[in-house]
Amino acid sequence: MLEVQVSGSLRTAVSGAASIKVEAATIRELMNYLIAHYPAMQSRIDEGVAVSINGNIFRDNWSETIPEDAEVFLMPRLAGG
Amino acid sequence: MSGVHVSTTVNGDAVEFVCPPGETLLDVLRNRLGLIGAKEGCGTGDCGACSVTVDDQLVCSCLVLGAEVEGRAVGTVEGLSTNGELHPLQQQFIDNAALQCGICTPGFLVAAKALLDHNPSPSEEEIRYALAGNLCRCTGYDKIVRAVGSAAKDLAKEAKKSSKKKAK
Amino acid sequence: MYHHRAFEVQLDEGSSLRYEAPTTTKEAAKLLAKEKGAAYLLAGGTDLLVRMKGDFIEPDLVVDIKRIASTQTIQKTATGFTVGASVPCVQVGRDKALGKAWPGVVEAAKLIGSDQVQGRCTMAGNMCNASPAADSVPALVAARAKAVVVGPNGKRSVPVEKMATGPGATTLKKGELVEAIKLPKQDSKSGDAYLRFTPRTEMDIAVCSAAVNLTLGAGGVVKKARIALGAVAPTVVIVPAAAKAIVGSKLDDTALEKLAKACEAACNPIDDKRGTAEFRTEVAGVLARRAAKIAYQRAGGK
Amino acid sequence: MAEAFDTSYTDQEFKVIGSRERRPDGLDKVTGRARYGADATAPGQLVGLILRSPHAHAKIKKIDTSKAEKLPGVKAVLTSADLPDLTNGNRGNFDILENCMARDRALYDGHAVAAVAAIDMETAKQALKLIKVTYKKLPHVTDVDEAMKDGAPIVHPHIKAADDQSKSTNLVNASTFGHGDTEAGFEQADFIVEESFKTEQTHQGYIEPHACLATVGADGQGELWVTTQGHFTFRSVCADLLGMDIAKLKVTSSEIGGGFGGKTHVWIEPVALALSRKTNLPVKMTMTRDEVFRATGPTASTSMDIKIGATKDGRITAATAHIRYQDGAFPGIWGMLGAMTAFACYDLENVQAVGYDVLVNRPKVAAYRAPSAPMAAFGVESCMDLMAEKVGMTPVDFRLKNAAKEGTKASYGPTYGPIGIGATLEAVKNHPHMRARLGKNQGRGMACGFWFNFGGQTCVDLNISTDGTVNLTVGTVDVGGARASMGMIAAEELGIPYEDIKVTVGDTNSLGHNDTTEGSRGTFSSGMATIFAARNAVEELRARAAQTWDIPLEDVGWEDGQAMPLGVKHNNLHPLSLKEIAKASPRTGGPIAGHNEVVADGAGVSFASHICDVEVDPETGSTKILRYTVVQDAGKAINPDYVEGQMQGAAAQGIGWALNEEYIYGADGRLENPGFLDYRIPVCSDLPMIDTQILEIPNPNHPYGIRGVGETSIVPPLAAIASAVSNAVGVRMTHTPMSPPRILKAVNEAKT
Repeated sequence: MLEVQVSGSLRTAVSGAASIKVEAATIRELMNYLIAHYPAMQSRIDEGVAVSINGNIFRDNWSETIPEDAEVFLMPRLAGG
Repeated sequence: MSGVHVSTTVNGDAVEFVCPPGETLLDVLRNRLGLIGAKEGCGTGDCGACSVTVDDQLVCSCLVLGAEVEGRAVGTVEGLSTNGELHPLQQQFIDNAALQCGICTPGFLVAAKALLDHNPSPSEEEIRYALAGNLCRCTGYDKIVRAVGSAAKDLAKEAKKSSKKKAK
Repeated sequence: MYHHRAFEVQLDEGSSLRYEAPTTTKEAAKLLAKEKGAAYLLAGGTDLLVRMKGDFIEPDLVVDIKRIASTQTIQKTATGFTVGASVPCVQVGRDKALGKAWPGVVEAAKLIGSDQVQGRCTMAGNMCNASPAADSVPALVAARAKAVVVGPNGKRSVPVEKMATGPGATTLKKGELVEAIKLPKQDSKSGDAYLRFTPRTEMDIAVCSAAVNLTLGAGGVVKKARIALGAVAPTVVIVPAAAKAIVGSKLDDTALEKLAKACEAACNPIDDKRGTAEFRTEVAGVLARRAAKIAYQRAGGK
Repeated sequence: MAEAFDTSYTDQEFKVIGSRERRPDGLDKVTGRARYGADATAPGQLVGLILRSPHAHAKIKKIDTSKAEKLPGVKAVLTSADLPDLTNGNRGNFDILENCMARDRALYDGHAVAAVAAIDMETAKQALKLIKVTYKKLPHVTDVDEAMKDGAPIVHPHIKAADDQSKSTNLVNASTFGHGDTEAGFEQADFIVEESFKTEQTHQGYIEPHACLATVGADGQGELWVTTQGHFTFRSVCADLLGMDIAKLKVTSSEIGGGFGGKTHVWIEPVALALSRKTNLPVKMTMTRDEVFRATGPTASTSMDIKIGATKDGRITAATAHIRYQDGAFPGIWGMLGAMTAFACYDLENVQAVGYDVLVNRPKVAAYRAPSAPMAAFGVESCMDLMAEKVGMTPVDFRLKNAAKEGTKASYGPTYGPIGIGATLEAVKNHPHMRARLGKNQGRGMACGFWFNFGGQTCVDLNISTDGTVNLTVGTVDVGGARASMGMIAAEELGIPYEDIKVTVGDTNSLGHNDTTEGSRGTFSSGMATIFAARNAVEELRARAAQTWDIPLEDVGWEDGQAMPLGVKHNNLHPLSLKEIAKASPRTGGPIAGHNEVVADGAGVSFASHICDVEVDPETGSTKILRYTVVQDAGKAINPDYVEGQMQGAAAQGIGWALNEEYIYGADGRLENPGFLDYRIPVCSDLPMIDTQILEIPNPNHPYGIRGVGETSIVPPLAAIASAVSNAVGVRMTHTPMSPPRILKAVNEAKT
């Protein structure tokens, strides 16, 4: 089981939890798991989310694999100037 | 109503055009003569992107009516380089990375040339005040001021050379 | 598919605007007098074109006075200087004799806008635009300058302080135009100075300003003074009390303090996007004090 | 596929990278040939203009366009009725649609309510005057704190309070980041600093107004020439809003006259396309400066409360921030970004930052260079100085003691890899600027800044001509000299001269999707894709050499732009140059190309520290910047000239923000200074030279170690200047801009 930290406004979509346990080996599996277990995540994922794996932020590459003991953060997608 | 018929010169070439009495020189240059070097950044004389010269006097072409230039001599950035050779200001702007987005660059070049025509060796402060009518949002002006300073030196060297030639 | 050159030469059928460039003031006055619609004078155009661009005004007639010979020159006369109404401020700034006699007036003229604007803007236009923040006006008023007004019934002379009646409004009657501004001969042992406050070093409108013109008597004592403030009231403010405060003094700190207080008392400014009334009042006093010192030095005071 | 390449940093020797090559767009830009948004024209083009609301908030009861439609020369009049809602539930897209053209209500002064297309400018202007809009004025709110109060006018009734679905609210979001126990942390503190701050709204202030030329044919296929930071994003957004097929809308990005985030959003483009679709004629739209200020871009104004606790020896025990961002009339993520960045420079055990997004009757807030970070840093860095004073340390030493480092758990969650904050602080500490003497009424300040870098979808094409010159087509808009950097990277990889490479920003028909140039991603992402595309081409070049020599591929190496036969058994063979291989290519298998699509993830983070000296006139409150120094980590500076340019330009924007730039709204809710005369961006004579020092702490997730450099240096200036001014006048400034009236008022209040 992965421990996924949920950041900021996304927590409302996982009934307020700061972190959740997830069964996933890639970002894609993580997303599928979230949609399956937290329907409210669907729209948030459509709006855009980013995943930080051991400090590296991934916005789009859902094929990225997630190591077993990785530090994983789920955060809203960022915008910049 | 009828348009105003205007005969003038632009960068030394005789030009004739007809424009509405209320049309600015900037719109005439861009929309009637196809000279797009002068840019409209504000239309109120506050940014200098439309800088040109009229009878060697630096002006904002957005604050001049096309009708006013009858019989005058208009100079634009397109007239800065002569037969394919860049003006030292143009070369130094490239060499000093004095431009980023470049929208303000034509205005700066025209204004800087007007400065150097009157003051061949300006101090940094003189350059900064002379160019205060030209807004740049990309560079922080640092490299622009350096480029103008270097161009002044280049022009001085050229002047020396040509005066030596004359002496011989 | 994108062409470098725009080829369409469509004319604005809608607009009824006409452009005239007469060569005498008489003609100009006639054009203005007989115009039924909205007629505007064009000298430098640095205010007029901005107002046209913003659709604040829709002129039916624009009369360009730059082709009128009598408006084009700066003349040194026995009684002082005559600055033509279409003389751009850049030319005022380069006139050595004028700069020597009236350095305050000249530096005020040079402060209007950027080099680009300097190439176009005129002192007469600055005066007739009647903005409370006009840079050249306080200096002209302190210098006791007069405007030469030409109209259908001939010429008249108007003290500069009598020209504006409020923001954007002047005493010019229909058919009248300003041909030139006359500056008197500066007295000996005299000096003038103008200072304005702007948030930026350039490209700004005066938040408030002060002009001082003074004459020294024996021993560097101020004999005569005239002080005018800008942007602190609907029109330029002459402050006799401030003059009184320094006349008879060698501009010691108490005199200067009195002058500053008198100026603050004379202010009647507004809060707006350019500054608060409070700020304008306080800084007007500061500028008057600083301008007085400069004028004093120029007059030969130590 | 991207996976085929290893993106991790290798400490390779460079021949081209790091030199100061000239930008390829320079010549066009100094001769006036460069073509920007407003520099394109098409045969028979119409002029499009937009009618904008004069009210801050009003119900649109009726729009009568009949008179305008009858005016000779008017070809189309458009209202929201011509832009039906095709967003099927995508609220973000609907907000964009409503911002482009008001529907039942005008939400801010300058909100578009109708548009016309006519044969020329004069006719179009007249037509606007003939459109009669019947408004019913509604109460408005423009201040962020006012908007949060009970009973404040509501901008969007459909947005309900998180805790009470029956109650409408302007508070659209509260984002919390942090870790540890701040309450406990504050209890361990010997000193507490608690202060509130305000920042006014500023605009990106690009000199080029938004402009575009739209053409839609009767077949529904379209073209859009536009000044944008992201033509692929503009394409998909416009296609979505207008119900067009993405592939049938060709978007070409013109030269861009400055964007700074403001050109990552669509404004007039969908309207221009809709007008063109109505007329099947080209429609050109160019915003006036007044429109740019009233209806595009600005960044958020903010109001915030910062609290920091520290021990006597200068260790921070806890820190909290509550920052309220004014998003304008539509929800954004600005509060979230502020909360994420506020404390990112520091290594904190107990930290909590909350960012609030608040709606008001002002234009929709857009990204502006490191969006949200400068305001947060203004508050936090000012408090860092206040605390340094309390604990008796210099501002630099106090920051160094608490600086984040590799392995620090960032205040926004993740654990940092190698980062540059400590190095920039050391550089500042040792900089001669810090030892220069100060005179009367002068003060010095320093501050730090953090910003993310993004990666994202990227795609480049590299084609080798038969003479050995190379076309490199990239899809990220060049906003700061990227074409030079991309050419240098391709030259480095292929081993040929920079001059032999022609770099083009391709239109949307010529490449796969590229994300917008935002988040300092251009050089990082396209740089990565260019490296891989070039290496991809080198593979092919080696294969052609192998074929020519008739030896196995693994016996062919690549060095200095030549295929080298490897091993003694081939020492009879002479190296083949890229030029030779290219010349022979028609007979060795045809054109030689390299290609790469990548999701350039794993972008680093970026830090900067600034030093500023000012002199304040105590009688007028006027501030002069005497000296300014920028130290920033660039990861790897591909072209130092353009990296310095980014650092200097960002600092200058920060200086304007700190001293004079602000949106001024009247009681009527209308913007009072929509022009460059009264919206005061710094002019040349306002600034000194801006010294720069580039540090290079490689990003481990990029082959060259590149980090984004574009944005970070706009973050420290507000705080650096605030501290400098405060040190000069002896009063802590807590409200930007620190305009002369604000400074004089503070000084006078301190006297009494």
